[in-house]
Amino acid sequence: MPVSSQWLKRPLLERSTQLFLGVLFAAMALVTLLHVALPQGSALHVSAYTVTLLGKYLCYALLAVAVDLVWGYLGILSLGHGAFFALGGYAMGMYLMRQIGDRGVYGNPELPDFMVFLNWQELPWYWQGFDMAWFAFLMVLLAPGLLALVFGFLAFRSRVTGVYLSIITQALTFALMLAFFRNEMGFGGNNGLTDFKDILGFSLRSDATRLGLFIATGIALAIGYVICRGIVTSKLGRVSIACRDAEARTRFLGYRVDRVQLFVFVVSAMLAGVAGALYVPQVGIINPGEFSPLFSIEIVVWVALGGRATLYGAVIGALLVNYAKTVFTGVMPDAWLFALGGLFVLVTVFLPKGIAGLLQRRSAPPVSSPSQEAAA
Amino acid sequence: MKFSKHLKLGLSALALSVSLHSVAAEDPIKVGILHSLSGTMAISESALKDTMLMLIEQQNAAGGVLGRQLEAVVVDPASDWPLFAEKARELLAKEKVDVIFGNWTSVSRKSVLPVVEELNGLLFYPVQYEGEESSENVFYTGAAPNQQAIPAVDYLKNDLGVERWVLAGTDYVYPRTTNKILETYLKDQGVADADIMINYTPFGHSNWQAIVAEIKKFGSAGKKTAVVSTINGDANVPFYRELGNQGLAASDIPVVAFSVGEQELAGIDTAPLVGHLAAWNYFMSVDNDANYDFIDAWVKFKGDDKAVTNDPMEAHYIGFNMYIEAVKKAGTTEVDAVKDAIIGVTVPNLTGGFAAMMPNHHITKPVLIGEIQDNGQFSVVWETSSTVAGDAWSDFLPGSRDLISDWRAPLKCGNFNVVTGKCGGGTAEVASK
Amino acid sequence: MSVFQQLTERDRVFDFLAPVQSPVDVRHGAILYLEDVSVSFDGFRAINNLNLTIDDGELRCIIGPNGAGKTTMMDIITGKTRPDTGSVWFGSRHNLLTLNEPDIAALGIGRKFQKPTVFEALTVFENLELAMAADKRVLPTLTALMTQDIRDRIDEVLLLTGLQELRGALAGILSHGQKQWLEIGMLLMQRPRLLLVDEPVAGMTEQEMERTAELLTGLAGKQSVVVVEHDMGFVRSIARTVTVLHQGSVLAEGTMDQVSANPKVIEVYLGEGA
Amino acid sequence: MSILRSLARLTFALHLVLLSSLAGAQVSEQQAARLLQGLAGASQAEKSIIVRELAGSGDERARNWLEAFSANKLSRIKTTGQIVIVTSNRGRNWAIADALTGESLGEMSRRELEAVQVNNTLRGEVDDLLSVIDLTVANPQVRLTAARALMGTVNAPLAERLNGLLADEDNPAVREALESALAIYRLGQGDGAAVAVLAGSLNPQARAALAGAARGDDPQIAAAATRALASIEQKLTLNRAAETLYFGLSLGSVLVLAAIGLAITFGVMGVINMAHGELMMLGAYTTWGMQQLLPGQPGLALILSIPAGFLVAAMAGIVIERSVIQHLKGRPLETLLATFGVSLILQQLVRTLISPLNRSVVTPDWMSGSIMINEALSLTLNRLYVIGFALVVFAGLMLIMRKTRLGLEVRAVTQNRAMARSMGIRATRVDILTFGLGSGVAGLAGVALSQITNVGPNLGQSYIIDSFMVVVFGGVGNLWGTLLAGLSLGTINQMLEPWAGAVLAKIIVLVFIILFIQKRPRGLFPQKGRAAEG
Repeated sequence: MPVSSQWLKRPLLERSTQLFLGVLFAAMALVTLLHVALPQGSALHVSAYTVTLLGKYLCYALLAVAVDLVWGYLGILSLGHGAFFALGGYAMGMYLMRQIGDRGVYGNPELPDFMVFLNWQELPWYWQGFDMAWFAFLMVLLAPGLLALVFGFLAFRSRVTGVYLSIITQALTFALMLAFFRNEMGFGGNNGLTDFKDILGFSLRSDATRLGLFIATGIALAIGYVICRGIVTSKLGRVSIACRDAEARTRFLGYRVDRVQLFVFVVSAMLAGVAGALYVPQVGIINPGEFSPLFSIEIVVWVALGGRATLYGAVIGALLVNYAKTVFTGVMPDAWLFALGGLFVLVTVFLPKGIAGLLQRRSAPPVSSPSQEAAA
Repeated sequence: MKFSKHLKLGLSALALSVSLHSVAAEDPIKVGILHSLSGTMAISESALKDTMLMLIEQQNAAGGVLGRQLEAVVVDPASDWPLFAEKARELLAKEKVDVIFGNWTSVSRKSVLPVVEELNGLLFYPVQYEGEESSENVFYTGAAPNQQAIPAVDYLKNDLGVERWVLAGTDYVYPRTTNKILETYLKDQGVADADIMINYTPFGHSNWQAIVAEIKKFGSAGKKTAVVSTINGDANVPFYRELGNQGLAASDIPVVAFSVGEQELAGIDTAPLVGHLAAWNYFMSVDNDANYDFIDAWVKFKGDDKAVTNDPMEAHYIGFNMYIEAVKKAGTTEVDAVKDAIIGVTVPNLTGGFAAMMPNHHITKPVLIGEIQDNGQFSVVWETSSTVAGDAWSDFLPGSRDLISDWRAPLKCGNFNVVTGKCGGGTAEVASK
Repeated sequence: MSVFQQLTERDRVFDFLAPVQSPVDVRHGAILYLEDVSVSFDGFRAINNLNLTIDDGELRCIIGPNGAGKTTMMDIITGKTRPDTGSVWFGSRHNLLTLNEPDIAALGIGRKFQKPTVFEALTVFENLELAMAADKRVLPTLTALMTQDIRDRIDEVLLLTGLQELRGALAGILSHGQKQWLEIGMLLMQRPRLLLVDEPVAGMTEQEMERTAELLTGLAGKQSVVVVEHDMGFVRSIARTVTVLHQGSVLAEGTMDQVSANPKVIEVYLGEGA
Repeated sequence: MSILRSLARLTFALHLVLLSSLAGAQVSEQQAARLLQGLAGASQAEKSIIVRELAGSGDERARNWLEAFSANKLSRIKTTGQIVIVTSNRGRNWAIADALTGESLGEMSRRELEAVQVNNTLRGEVDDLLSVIDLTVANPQVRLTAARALMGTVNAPLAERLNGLLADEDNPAVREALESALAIYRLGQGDGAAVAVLAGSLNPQARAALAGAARGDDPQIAAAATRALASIEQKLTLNRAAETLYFGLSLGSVLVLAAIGLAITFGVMGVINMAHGELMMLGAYTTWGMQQLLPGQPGLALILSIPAGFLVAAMAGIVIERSVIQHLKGRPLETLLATFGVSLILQQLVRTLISPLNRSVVTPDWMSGSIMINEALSLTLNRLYVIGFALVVFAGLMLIMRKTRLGLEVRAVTQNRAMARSMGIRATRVDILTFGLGSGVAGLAGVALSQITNVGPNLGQSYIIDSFMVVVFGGVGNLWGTLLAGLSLGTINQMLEPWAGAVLAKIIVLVFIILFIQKRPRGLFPQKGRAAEG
């Protein structure tokens, strides 16, 4: 049957989305203006440093939206989304590495520096093609997508849900972290990929490129938000919620729960990948640290703080927590972990609906645990 | 005051950037300190932060430099590699610091490198590392492989008559590179493949039984065997414990470590380590008045009688003094002037000798081999007759054999390829393929 | 069942009562066979050589003390539990043991749970929408549109279940009885060939019960209905044939009067029960 | 090169040893002083002569001097040149005593002292000398170790002396050791008969000697040696298999210890406690604390910290349960997040209150070293104790769960909370106790871990994922499953490690578990039936 795109147009017609996009674009415009129009000295000038910082926050926001899609609406608490984020990042990183060409310290046009001094003879097969932007950008979607597809297929088919799923997603990202730390993997081991020169021909050192990346990230966030919103406002979104709250019941209505979960999971993974891809050129490095379980679980708390199953809540959460992190690590380093830890506890115990819950009266759908209802 | 500055910093991050910096002549010289104060690396790095604060305090007490006081700007990259780049940018772009002392791990340096080069800053890097780098904006006051690994191996070969080698390391780039270099070096010396065993373990590896058993087996082939350990931090305690328990005494199979210093020993039961070796360019136990004075000052500064000093701290001591000298010489803190002035600057180190800044931005260091003692100190058993100049590009790696670094005019190149005569590496090894 | 077919049926009044075009082969009169079905959990035999046949269009009541295996039987029919032995056939073509829940549901077996389970985070309207017979694959679901005739059909069911006032309310806030009705409504939206109804009137008022009875009897004939119920009054009011389960197998079968006269039944069931 | 030189000296020196010890002569004070002074200034070569003179002097203080020398405790006062023995080298001022008279000279700053340099080569020579002396003492155990120590270091003059000792040696073990020590020497001299003595010996030195002979130029000897080696190799492979199994079990037992507490809180209560690792950490820190309270008695401290660790962790666990978990009943995922927050707080707490640095926990003597099954296979003691400990803890838990009222109530509450309540079981009380129990066991695990790995703020993190894997793999709510899972995973890991390497082995095991969960979502021993479905 013809795939109508109505589901994508739908969110554009609802006020909440319009409001979100409005605020987002207004903020981006303001930053751009303050950065470009005002002179260095001026009190209101936004430095390139700040622009990049905000760009990073926006990447995290997109990542948070992706997590909220599966956790909030599908009830799948993924503690491994950092893995998809990182895979997207590595795909981009590999492209940027190839762009360095013979400007590396060894001037080897083929091999990245870390391969040269660990005397690799030629480029491993899985590095082929990453010199082409289109291929790399495709991989940004496919690498996380495929992992999510295979993993999800196995997991959902055999009805691994609730805490079991959370735990094995954590194991997944942990295993990947160990794997990427290995230098034989050919991804630069602990040092990861870094010292990027330029992207699509634009030097990563020019403020213009930075601004461009910031804007690109903002747009990606907007698109990602609309896609997610489109899904959750479609009938599929309602089915997802049905799966979340009463998986078995949904099956008896004739829905292939595993397929639904798989579809949404893969979409979410791809969004995470995109976030990672935009993150890397802005922070200038990708290394296995991004796979660490701690990071993945931190993402979840952004969402929890912002408010599950609202999408915009995820964005708020991501921005707030990361801004707090920037401030805290500056002001009182030791306090940061206390603050973060406290946040986990307080939010889950006293603020189950997060900030969004405070904002809106007719709040997000009550969240009940899938694992309980798994086969009610 | 400090708080409000940081608060401002934080606010500025919230899109409303407020940058109120107009550097006047009499402003203090700003020294950025980029060491993790939280997270996994805080253990090692926070001590370096304090070292810098102490040195700055002393310098100011001595009237500063060029009649200007020094002001420390401390940030916390929280052991998070991308955050290092971000904080470095903050220091250079926002705080407008004149120089940065910082970083411990290679990956953090790699992540900072592009930022420092882009914003033309100065970075002093105090930790022994794998080499293979020479940036115009970075000064490497820690040991390059030829200032630590290779002399250590020479000592084992010549003085202990070691013929069989175990290269054990944590699986990251420093051990990988060091072992690659040592492997080539040993083979050049006519060591057979069969007499070299290489083993890598993950970070914080705690279950050493199988590997130690392997080493034991490898060591019972009738030739004197030694372990060259590039095992990192936490993994060491269980490693040495297992050695002890499986009855491998230092007299049978000595272990020479490149990452175990006084700081690490402070945290462990030294009993199983006694007699094993470590190679550094400085030991707290070095019998020398400059060193004793430094230790006294440090103990006083920390207000802790048990406070220990270690090699990277000496590196900062040297680096800081070199910077001061260079500023005096240049008569300004202007980066390019200092960069030119500092090459050739010579300052005393803490082991009774002198350290000179080489054109490749590495320094000259003596190499010391110490034996671990039950009090967590090292007793020096061997040292190089003269100081060794750091070699940015190892002669034992095919990729870098032909590279040299010289930041003086006219060459001004960090990776000049002597074969192709091109700066920027050239493509010698590609041609050779 | 595609959107197109739904359009062709717009003229029908009460089209939820219309027989469903389903591939089920009922030429031999029976729509559901269970033969020698047994299943045990950790040694406890929940179902023990159960033989049961439901005729097409029949309304069958199943009674039995707790632990007689009523719910387990439903689990087996709907594919949630796999029996250790025996065979289960839907019509004479479909072996249910080879199918999973969604497929079985798609074949036209609808189930109402003992504990009413509706999607509490969704509105009554949305609950019915999800239940409606439609193409339930992922992409079609994603791109599905809310058309007027879908609204009409949902309204019909709302009317019938007396929930039209609550159409916009979250199902979570409904009373127990209302949830029961909503779930029945969802069954109707599914238009199954065979309805398995587990304790439909628990927590209902008298008149709600009557309306349920009315509805179920109305369904019978066009669709087959299997009702599991404790409330003897209710069973008596609707039952034509009653099956008594005991310890996982059929103890007696017949009209309510025959059954309640049966000494064995009196002993094991009525004897202990009322 | 230098080896040969020192060997030559050894010969010469040992003559001194023989003569003097036969004469049993005493050295005059001046002579001793002269030797010690000489030692301070000397080059390595000269040092090795002097230590032999000291050893040869037969002076009863000689042993003391030599030991101080090889322990790096022999020092010279820069100003006076007086030779002293450092009795305590902690801190910045060291306590010293005169080397000759042994009288204490109080404390002295390190600036004033110049250590008499020693290194492994000298230390080796000193040890040999001491062993030779030891060969004459009464205690056969000492003689045995001495004899073993001499394997591979024997040379002509020492050989004569050993032959002499061998003649009047009655202890069979010591005899055997001496014989093979001599055989190694003779084989080195090209005596083919020695092969027969060494054949079948598992001693590494003996094997080394045979290997040497096999490479040698005399064909018969080479052939004989090769045969001997082959037979030894066969024995070895068996031993190695046993060894791997042992390693597997010991790793497994660690996993079991780490996971068993989780099996209770997660399996029985369905509570995901991400702070489990930090509870272990608390246990480990308790051990450290105990050792601080009882300096000098690490053994006693360790024993005491078993109950202490349990209590501390249990208390902490109960606090967590009351303050956080009870508010999240039936919301396992939220529990997961909250407890993760708790784990972060606990870590940082330790960093701020105690130190970000690792703490050093001393291993008591009776736990260090290993018991020798044969010369090729020896079981490390600390691991052996851990295995035993794990089994005891497991048995204990089994008893509690099966035999006690609490166990009964716990199982009741697990199966049907409401029903249990209505039967008058105070469910909340059961929750508290269960969680306390699980946490306490985590504390016990921590105590054990303190003997194996670092005691530091990160201790918990490195085990939490593994423990969850074990519980899930074994089947939630099934203690036997946990035991089996832990041991088998440990063994698999150790079997993979030799050919896959540590990193890959860990990855493979993780992936294996992930796939396994797909196949059997409820682990090795799933709970069946409707109850489990719910």
